[in-house]
Amino acid sequence: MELYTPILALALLATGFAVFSVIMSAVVGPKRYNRAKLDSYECGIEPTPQPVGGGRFPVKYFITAMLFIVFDIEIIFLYPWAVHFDQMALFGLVEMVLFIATVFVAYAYVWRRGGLDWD
Amino acid sequence: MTQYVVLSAILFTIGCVGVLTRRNAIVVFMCVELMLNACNLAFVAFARQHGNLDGQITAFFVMVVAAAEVVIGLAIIMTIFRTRRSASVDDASLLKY
Amino acid sequence: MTSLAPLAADLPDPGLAAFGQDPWWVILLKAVLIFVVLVLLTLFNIWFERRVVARMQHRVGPNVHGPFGLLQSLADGVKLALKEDIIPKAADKVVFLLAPVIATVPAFVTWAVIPLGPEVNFFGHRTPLQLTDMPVAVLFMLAIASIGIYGIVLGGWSSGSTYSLLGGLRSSAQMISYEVAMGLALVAVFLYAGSMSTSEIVAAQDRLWFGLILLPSFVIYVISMVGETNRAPFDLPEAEGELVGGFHTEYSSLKFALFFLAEYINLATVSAIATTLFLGGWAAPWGIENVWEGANSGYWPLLWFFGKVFCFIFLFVWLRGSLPRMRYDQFMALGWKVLIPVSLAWIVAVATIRVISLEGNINRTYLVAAIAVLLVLTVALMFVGDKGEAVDEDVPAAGDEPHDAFAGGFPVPPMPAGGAVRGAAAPLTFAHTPGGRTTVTADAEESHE
Amino acid sequence: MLTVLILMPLVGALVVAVVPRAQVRPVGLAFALATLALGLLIASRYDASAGMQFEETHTWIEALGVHYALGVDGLGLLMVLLTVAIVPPVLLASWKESDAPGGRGSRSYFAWVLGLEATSLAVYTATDVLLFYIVFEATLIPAYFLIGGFGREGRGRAATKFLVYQLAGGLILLASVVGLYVVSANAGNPSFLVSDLAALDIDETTQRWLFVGFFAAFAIKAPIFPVHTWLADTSEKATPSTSVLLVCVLDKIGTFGMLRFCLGLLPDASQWATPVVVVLALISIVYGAFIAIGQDDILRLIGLTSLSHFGFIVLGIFVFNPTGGTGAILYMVNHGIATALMFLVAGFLINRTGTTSISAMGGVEKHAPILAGSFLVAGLAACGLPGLSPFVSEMMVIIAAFDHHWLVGAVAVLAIVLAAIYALWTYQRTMTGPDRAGMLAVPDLDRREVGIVAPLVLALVLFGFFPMPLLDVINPYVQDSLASAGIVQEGGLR
Amino acid sequence: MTDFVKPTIDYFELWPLLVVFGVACLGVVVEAFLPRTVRYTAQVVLALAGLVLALVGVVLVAQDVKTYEDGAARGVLAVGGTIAIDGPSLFIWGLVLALAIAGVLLFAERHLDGGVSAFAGQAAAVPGTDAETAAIAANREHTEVYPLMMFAVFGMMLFPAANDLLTMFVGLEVLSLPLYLLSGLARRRRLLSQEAALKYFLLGAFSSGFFLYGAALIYGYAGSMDFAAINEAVRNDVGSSSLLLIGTGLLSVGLLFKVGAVPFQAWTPDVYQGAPTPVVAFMAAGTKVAAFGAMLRLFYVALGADRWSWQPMLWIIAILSMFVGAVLAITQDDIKRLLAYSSVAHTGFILVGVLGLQAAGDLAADEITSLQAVLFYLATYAFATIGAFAVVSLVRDGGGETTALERWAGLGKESPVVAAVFAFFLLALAGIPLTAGFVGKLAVFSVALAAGAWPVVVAAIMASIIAVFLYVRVIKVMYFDEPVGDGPSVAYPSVLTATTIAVGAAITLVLGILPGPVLDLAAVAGEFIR
Repeated sequence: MELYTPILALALLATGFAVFSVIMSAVVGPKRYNRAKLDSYECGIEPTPQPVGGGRFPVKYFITAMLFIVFDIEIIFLYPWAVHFDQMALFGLVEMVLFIATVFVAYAYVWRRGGLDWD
Repeated sequence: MTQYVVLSAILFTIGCVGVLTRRNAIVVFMCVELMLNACNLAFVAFARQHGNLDGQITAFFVMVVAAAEVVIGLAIIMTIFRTRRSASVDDASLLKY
Repeated sequence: MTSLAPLAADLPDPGLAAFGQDPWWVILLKAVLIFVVLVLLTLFNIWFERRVVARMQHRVGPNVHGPFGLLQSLADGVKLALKEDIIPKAADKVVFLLAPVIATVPAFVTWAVIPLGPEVNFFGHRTPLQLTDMPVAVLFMLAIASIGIYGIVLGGWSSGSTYSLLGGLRSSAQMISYEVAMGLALVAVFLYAGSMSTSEIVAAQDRLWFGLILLPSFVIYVISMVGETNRAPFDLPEAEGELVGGFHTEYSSLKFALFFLAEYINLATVSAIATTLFLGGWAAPWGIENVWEGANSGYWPLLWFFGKVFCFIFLFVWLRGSLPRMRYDQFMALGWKVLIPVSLAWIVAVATIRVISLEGNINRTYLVAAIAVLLVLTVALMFVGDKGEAVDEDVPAAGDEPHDAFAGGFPVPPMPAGGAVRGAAAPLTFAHTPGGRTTVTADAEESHE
Repeated sequence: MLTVLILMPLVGALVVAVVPRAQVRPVGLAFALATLALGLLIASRYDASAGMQFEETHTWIEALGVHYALGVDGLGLLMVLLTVAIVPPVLLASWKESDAPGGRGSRSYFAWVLGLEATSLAVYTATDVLLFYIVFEATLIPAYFLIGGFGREGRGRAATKFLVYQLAGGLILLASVVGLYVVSANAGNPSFLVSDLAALDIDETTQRWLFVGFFAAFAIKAPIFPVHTWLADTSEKATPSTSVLLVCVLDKIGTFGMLRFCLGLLPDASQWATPVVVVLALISIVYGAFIAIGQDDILRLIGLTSLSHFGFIVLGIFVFNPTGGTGAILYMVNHGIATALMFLVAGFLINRTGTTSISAMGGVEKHAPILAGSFLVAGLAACGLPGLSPFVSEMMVIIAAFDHHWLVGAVAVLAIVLAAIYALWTYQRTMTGPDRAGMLAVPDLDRREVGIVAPLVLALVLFGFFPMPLLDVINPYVQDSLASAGIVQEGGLR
Repeated sequence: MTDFVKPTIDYFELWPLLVVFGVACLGVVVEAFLPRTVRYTAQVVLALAGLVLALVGVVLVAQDVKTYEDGAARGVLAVGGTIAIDGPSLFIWGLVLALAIAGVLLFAERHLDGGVSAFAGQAAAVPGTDAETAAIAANREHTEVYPLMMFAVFGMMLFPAANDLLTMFVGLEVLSLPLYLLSGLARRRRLLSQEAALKYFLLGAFSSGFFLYGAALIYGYAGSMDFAAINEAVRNDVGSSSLLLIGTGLLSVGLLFKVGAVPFQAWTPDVYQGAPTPVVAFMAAGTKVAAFGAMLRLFYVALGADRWSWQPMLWIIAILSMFVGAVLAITQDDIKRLLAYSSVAHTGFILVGVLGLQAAGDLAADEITSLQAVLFYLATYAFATIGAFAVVSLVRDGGGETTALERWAGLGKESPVVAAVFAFFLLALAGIPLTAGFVGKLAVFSVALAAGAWPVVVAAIMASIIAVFLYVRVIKVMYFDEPVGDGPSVAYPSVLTATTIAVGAAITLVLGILPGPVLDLAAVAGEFIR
């Protein structure tokens, strides 16, 4: 646990600073009310009314997020494997090649089906 | 260690209650993920208690599974959402519940 | 199960004996120092960037405030603090306020595990020049860095503005895409270092820098670190022509400054990680140690460390000064279609080499099998690459849809004749401008359905 | 031998299903007659004093100790004979398409009847409990299609009711069968063979539970009050020929099972349950006769009289003396013949009048004396007139009932009075009196119909005066079974 | 730092598993690289070849397995003890593979809908939009269903063979996830199908959360995920028994959900009704087999010593499942929902068999064991179910497949053969003698009675009686009710569906008349490796 307390210290410091800044900007800055100023920016035209969060957005982002998750998971397994690779040697290599090949199959599928194309 | 287990139990219960009471499919789904993460916490805590690493390894696998679930779950929810423009579980009620 | 157990890092790691021994005041002092250094570094970096870019563009750059205009950044900061703090009425207030904090804190925290130097005498206390270290330090860095992405997404989401939302989404998509490549690039390092602790990785490079023996990894890392930090030529989320200011369009005053700060700290962070993992960290470049015994002791390593970091920062500035911005699809294609497969293949290659060097007399059948699989993989890779374009052949046959699985998911602008152009293949086609491609906006979709 | 006996009608059913339409009926009848011949052959070779005969045993499912085991003893033989004898008249009676209103033609009817014959024969000859159970259930499938496919409006519902009752009974039976198996397994020799099971020493509680299961199942089958309700509906909606098969062949499985399994395997529990069973039997006797009197539907009426008769049979079985046992078995045969006659004649009557309502009939006697005469014979047989065969068996049961307890006997006698009322009153209402509207042109029985009725009437009279051949077969069986049940006795009625 | 011990993998014994997985991956590659026109053929051939190869592998492995150490079981512990390849595993593998072959045949059926399969042309296209019209016009179809199914098969094989909780969990998910997707891919009535997928997914994920937490608690109790170690811990009564108890309960929730036992049956009717019929056919049969395999292993191997605490729970659940399933089935007017509730009831019956666990010493020499009975029941149930659903896919009216019960009236006249076959399957499900269902019921009742669970058996008998009514009702509708409107029509299937139905019926019949060989096989399969 001792290894982690310093991180807590730094995190507290940073949080304090950030929160302080956010509050300061509200306190220090001038306040001149202007209705147009509070509208969201749309190059000067009347902004289209939208729900918070902007409503819906392209499916593409979901797909990217999902692909990311899949590969991130792969990385989860690669790290411990890499760290202890020297002990496993050949066995580790063979097994991991099988693993990577499996992931690669999915990857090839996604690629070919246009999952990696952004348009 | 007990605190961790208790915490995981609380998280698990929150997730569980969330699944049962919420009506938005995505929220329900997030509650399920919360349950899985509560499990992870329990696994890691028990791993520490027993001094072996089985629990930690399990946590890895659980993450994988959770990720796969996310991918499939979001795909299903999105399809429904696009068809019906709503993610409420109640709206999806062609089938008798 | 039990036999798999050694796969995970064993606790506690004997290599980390030096850590976790500090009294509270040392910890506090080190933390404050890191904090201060980072803030100063940011101020310096902003100035540095402006000056260097100015030179490249045959301008002078800031030169009024302080010597060489060094205080320009500070002045900017103070000015920002005095600006009006605007919260758009369409915003989700709580998240809107929280987002800059979420973006900033991880940026600082990452530095906790970066080794700045060896053990030194720190006000009479013997301690490493590093806040802390742990067996999974690199993983920790990656994890914390990912939290920063939340800040950006939430900032964009909560602003209630189309530009912000799309900017936020874009930057998060970009960051996570390149995070994969980055993560894969690191695997080779762990393979050689046998540890994920930063200090041990530095120690493992005492003979040879990983940047040299693992050159492909290094290159991939450098490319993806640029993408990860949203910097030119990958600064698409802030592409003024398309998205105004990206996710922070609606932010003003110090909240904007916090995002700015986070971005520049991240710049320094990825440089520091690159230094640590590939360029021997705080160790002096080889040759110097032979000439000068004390180069790697005391506070001198700070010099080498920051020297290397500044090399990277210069690289960043250089890139910004010389390269045009990439188109979004090209950029994503680079990440997903080039960096990732190359990293995977490289990992397998490194592992194979490692096995061969470990087991001098290796069982031949296994080796042959492994190489065969490897070959198949490579061939498959080339096959995929070749056929990437071939998907287009499907298009006319498939009817009026550009490609099968995903395109039907949402309305897209009409395609130019001859089908979609994909991949990095045709950069000079101006048939459709980058601006035209990004009209896939929320309201556009709404009107289509 | 027995396998051939079972296969004969089964093959017949299959053949009937494929031969050209014109040949369906002759071929079906030929198979039925061949089966009859085979049955008579077996009877002629049967040695009345030798217990189980014509045995065949093959291992079937080794893991469960199930055997394909057949054999006949006195009881089985009589039932086999009854079955093979009744099927040809039934087929003859269904010769015309119009005999099966709403049906899909002779082909399926003949096929199902032969199928039912085959499975019933298997039931009467099975000596493995599980095999018994399987064919017991198998009889339901042809029966279901016979009821549901042919007959009057509402037959589908009746068929479903029938099937559900029967399957419910079957499943209860299954529980007991499995229970027996488990007992045998606990004793170290998991088996379903009756001979193995009879040798078991089952403790009292288990015996009682198993008995309850067996008895409930067979009571539904027989049927006995209060699980008789399917019988009235079924006999009302089905064609008379189907009802003959149901009541005269199929339902005998219930009483057959009581004899073979309740008494044969669980004698102690049977004695333990006697009071309850006797009361139920008496209720059935009186209640069946009583509500029969009030019926307007002639088929329903006949169905309900059977309830009364089954009460007699069960009473005979459970009073535990040789006279009662013999009487009960004899009753099974006689009731089969008499009721078959009654149903068939009623069927002919319905065909002619186009109604089943008693109140819509009348004055048939004048136009169709043979029909009326045979109906009278059947009716008198039902109320036990001396000289007709049911009299013998009914007397034996009543004597045994008086032996058991005077009150039981008295109630049984009461039933005879009631039977006389319903038989004669029905006759009076349908056959005598003035013509009803539309009753003018009732033609008499034609030659085919006389050919069906005559043997049955003959059998009634013959066995009424000369029951010895039957008793010769029955007595050794009753002696054996009561002896093995450990009931002290003083010699049977000879 | 502990030394790394290389685990034994036993590739030969894993062969069937690897083949299925390899074929699934190959299927994905086919999807990626072959042109659209040949994908269908390639996928079907590949899947069938892979399954047959795996089945051959199972047979070869089965002939080769040796006695494990000196116990009663035969087999090996592969992959460092995480996968137990013993007799029951092999039996279930064979069964699952046979079902999968039937499943592929049903999936591949294109004859019924006029040249297209039962799956959506493009699942991503919103129903009623141009995208969908275009997809229909282009005759698209998702050939991904085959790899998905193969992954599900892989999960179904891994699940019952898992010898530790983690592997079991992974198997559970690998089996479930593709099925969630497959459920949402119906070509017709997409909304219903998608909704089914959503419900299945949400509830499935929910229950797997329970399973996992249960696994965590058991791990906390025993300090190991390994079944043998858990058994050891239970035997020696280490740790807090409340952890064990709650853990067992939560694990059961997960498993009982998968088999669709009351009170976790809510998903069954919805999913069965909404999902494409071929998927339902495969899933209803396969999932149940796999999940019961896993349940048996978990309860017998890991928690066998603690059976006094889980048996009462299973008693209640078995009784509830049988009754709720049977009673609710009666109230249904949709044939698929009806079959769904009937499957709930069957879950109860199989649980009756699971309850028949006895210590080895209590059994007579050649008495049937609980394991044997359950395995046999699973085989009979699986083939009857897959056949019944295959028949359901044949019956049509103007709007495609019709599942409303009243629309089935008059089927006996329209197509006597189809009606007869369906009636036969129903009778098998009802457990009428001379069908496989009867022998199955007989077997499970025998073992439960032998183990002294007579109240459950009595309840089971009562539930069977209710269930009989239910099946007879359908038969009555088919044969004796007057058709509504034009009445149903029967689409003539290609050889694929016809084969499945014929094989299903044949197996149901043969197992009803001559169950000996399969019962013996289940007996030879012997015991779990403990």
